[in-house]
Amino acid sequence: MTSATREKELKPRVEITQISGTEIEVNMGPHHPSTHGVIRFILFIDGEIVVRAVPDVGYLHRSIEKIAESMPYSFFMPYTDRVDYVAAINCNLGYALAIEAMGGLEVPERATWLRMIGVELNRIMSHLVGVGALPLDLGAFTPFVHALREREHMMDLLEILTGTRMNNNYIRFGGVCQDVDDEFLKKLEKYLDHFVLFLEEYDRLIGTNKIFIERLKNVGIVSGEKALSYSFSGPNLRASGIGLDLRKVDPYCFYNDMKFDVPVGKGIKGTVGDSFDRYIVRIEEMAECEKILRQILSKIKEGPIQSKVPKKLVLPAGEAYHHTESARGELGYHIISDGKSASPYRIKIRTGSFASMTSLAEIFKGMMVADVIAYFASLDIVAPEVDR
Amino acid sequence: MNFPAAHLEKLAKLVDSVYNGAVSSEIVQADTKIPVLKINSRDIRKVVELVVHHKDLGFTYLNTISGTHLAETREDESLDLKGFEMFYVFSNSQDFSSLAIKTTLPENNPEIDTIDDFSGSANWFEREIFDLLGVNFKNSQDLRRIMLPPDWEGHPLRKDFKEGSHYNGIPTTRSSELEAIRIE
Amino acid sequence: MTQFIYMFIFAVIYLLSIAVAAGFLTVVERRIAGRMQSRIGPNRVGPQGIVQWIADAVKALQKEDIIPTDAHSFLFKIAPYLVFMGVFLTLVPIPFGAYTLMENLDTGIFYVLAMASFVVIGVMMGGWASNNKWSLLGGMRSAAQMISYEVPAALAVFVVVVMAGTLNFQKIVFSQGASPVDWYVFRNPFAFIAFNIFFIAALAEGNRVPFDIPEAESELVSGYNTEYSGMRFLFFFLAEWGNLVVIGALVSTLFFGGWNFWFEYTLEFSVPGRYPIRFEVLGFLWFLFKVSIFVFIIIWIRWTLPRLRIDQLMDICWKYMVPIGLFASIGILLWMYFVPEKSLADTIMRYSMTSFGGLTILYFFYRVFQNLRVTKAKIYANPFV
Amino acid sequence: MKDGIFLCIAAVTVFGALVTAFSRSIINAALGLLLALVAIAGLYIFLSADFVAVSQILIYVGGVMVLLLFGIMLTSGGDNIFSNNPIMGAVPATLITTIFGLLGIYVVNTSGLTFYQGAYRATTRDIGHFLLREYILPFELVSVLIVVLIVGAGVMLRKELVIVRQAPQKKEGKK
Repeated sequence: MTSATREKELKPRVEITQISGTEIEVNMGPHHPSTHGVIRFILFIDGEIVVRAVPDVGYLHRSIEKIAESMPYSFFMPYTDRVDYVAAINCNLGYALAIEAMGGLEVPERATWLRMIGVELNRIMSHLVGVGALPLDLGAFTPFVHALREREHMMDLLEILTGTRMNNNYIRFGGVCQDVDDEFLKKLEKYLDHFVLFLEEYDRLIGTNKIFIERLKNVGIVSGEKALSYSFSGPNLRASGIGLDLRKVDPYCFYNDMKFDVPVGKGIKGTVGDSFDRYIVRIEEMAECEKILRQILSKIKEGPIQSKVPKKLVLPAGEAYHHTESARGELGYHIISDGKSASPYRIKIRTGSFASMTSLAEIFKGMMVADVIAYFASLDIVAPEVDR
Repeated sequence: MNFPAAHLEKLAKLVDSVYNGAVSSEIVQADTKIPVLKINSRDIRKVVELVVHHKDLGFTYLNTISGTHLAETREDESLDLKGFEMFYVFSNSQDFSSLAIKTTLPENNPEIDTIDDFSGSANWFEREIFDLLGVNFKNSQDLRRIMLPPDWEGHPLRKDFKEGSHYNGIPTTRSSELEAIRIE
Repeated sequence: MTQFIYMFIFAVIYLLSIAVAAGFLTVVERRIAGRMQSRIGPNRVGPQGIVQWIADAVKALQKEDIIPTDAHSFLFKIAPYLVFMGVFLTLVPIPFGAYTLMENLDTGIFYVLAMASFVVIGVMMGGWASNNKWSLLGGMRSAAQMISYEVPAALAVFVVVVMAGTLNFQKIVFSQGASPVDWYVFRNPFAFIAFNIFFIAALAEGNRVPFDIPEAESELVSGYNTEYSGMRFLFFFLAEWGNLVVIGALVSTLFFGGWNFWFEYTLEFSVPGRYPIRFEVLGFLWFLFKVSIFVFIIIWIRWTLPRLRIDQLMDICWKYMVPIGLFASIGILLWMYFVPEKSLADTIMRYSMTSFGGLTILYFFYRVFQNLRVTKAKIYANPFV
Repeated sequence: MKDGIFLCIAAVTVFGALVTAFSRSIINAALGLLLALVAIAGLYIFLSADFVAVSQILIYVGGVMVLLLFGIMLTSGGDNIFSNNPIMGAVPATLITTIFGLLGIYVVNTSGLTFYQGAYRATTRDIGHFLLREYILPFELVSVLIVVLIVGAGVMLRKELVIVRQAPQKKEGKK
């Protein structure tokens, strides 16, 4: 693309809005097909162009952080599933690691491997929903169903691993809730052989589609600087060209030993940090997850899955901020213990979706209504994670 | 990421040299794994400006802002006052090493300067704290409730929060009381 | 008077059969969509679910007819009928066989283009009268889109009209032959261009993917029919699927030889009795076959492609399709002038175009099967567990 | 039978025209106009002018009415715009109706035009013949006129754009 045409494409469309000068207020949400849950935008549009946008969240606020203060530490584990139900084990892991760090609990080696299997499988599932819902919001229904079909297979695998399909509640302090046999590992390997083919096919089906590319390239550009300023994390931050992955820069579990790349948005179709980059980063990240899973399969060994943990867990007084790489970015648990009671004094959950939401009001400005959908879908936001 | 010890010393020196002892700051390598910079609440903007804009530090990435209501005296002597504790987590955009800034606010009329001009996301984090804890951020560009409806009364994450029996005519409690589960 | 009654009865039969066809198409579309999405689709009502549409219709009839409080109730009520009328009036001059048509209108294709404007009016009214901003946006988008795409559609039709020398559908059909060599689409490159333009423009006028932005369900909730329920919604629905038949029939009539089968025709083909009934039946089935191929392609596109943005849609229309359409319409004039029919150049072009088209389709199937061979997912329950 | 249908269509035409003239709601007036235009197409068919009838629908319903409705529906609250003084328009309306009526009677009486009485006969071929052979010059002149119109509209729109851009932006209008 020549620089002149690129400049033309990148020019904001706001200028045109001054023709009529009248704007109408439309309510996108809380019940709208493309807000992925109960999120609401108040859009002030002039024709098709958004002049001003006010994101409104909180429709799914369950005050999980308040609930946590009234129950023992271990009782809160199922609630973490509900923070991000698409990548539940990721949320389990962040919470368990924070508590284990505070209480100095040991985790057996096999339990960590199993945790990593669960987390990476769940990350693939979550990204499948993300890249599946993106074409759905652009009007193509079929890719969504294909992505969900693969997710179903993985749910079957997770059912063997954890006993449930969603909201797994798999991880315990100092271990995991149940072990698996070698049969499962073989099935997982067999599935990964298939998944590589599927991923390649899916990307060929969607990522090379001219309309899909045109709808996403140069839409909702978030530069690296902007992304840092909006506290983007996870795939959204990496799509903006900043290769920060907490599994690399602040390794937990056995991610130190894993060999994997951190995919970064390169702007292959448009500008770095546009919506297409966010799509392609997720696709590449799924391939990386597959690599990690194979390495885990080659390294996992027999052993205990649960260490000794006191039934009534009272953590020493103090606080911890522990963050892990969830499917939607940095998942941080800020936990304060008063050292006396068996329940946390305060838990603050920092989620990737909430941080991604902070960019909406500014990025939406000057977009067309259809681009609003495309940008929002490319962020892959899960509403309960925003509201908690 | 564990904050390198060399960095820590440099940070302590910096804070001292820039503010010449005016800021009541101390650096604690707490059990949070990340260093905590304890400061006086009225210096928040100065310190944030330092850690964000100083060329040796460059903590431009705001991870989160957390807040806690400390209602009763606790065993740990560092947490012994009543009031609100603000907890800012910043990260370096290069190596993602983190730094926490901690400050305390009085229990009645908690107020602190906003830092929403340092980060695009700070406003939302502050709004959440304002909504759930009732901490007032001075000079904020847009301080509204975020999670709860605008006509909600009270701030639920305060320890002394009592839920009203009705909200807009809708009862907030069930008729048959569910027994609270406790492990003793 | 008796003639009037006959006309009335025939019109009712026609309307009903088209409504049945539209209803049946909803099931077909859902089954095809199901197959494309690795699921089953409706298969409970009747064998393989073929009468699902009756169940749907009965359900829709039982629904409450809700008119929003602040809606302009009169406009709100008549809008679906206008849309329905606009689609079904276009079927009047389209020949399904030598006799199987309502009226052999002399204005033919011109009439079809005119009747599409009722759809525009109806959609706009429905969108505006609902008193819903999403509906209004949908109605306006729809009007802008349909008006714009009428231009390339008319240009493409112009190419055919020039070649046939008439607007009359029967004469257009008759001037083509039964074999692909005689179809207009393979006569010369300009007609081939015109076919592509017409097909795309027809998709856009029918609000089908990738041009379904007036009812973009992920942006505008459901566009102009958001507030409709029950019977009135059904009318929009029927119009949409009736439009599938219209598009398929128009394309196959204008470019693919219509009902022309490999039989000898006399010049008085339109006079009843001169034409054996088996010819009529075969021609009708042949025409239905062509229509169903195009209907399938439209459904296939719908379940494959994402939709465009409104500015991209307008770009495609005004920056690409209209200039290309103008090029084709000027080109066809020159072609008609310099290459007389049945000359050597004309024959060579016909055969080479036909073989080109055939090879394209073969290559397409080759590609599809090659890709399928590599990555076809095994479809059986729980393959990995 | 035929007369009955003709009378129905004529009545609808008159009704639509009356609604257009006397309705106080602008949207109803537009609808009346739509009705009248469609009914006039019906009258053309009675005059055995099928091509003109179809053109009437294509141009007036598909083009003019759509633009009219566009204008009405996009301006805020199209339903609430009422003409405040119906008597204001009565004088010019009477004048115009009288003049055109007299003109019509005069033309019909003097030109020797008669209503076509015979069976329906297709007119498309004749129209094409006349337009492209005998009246080719006026036909081409009209196309030149249309090109001028299109270019002029483009030029005017450009000017409008520039002017409005410089003007201060108005605040949000009434909802």
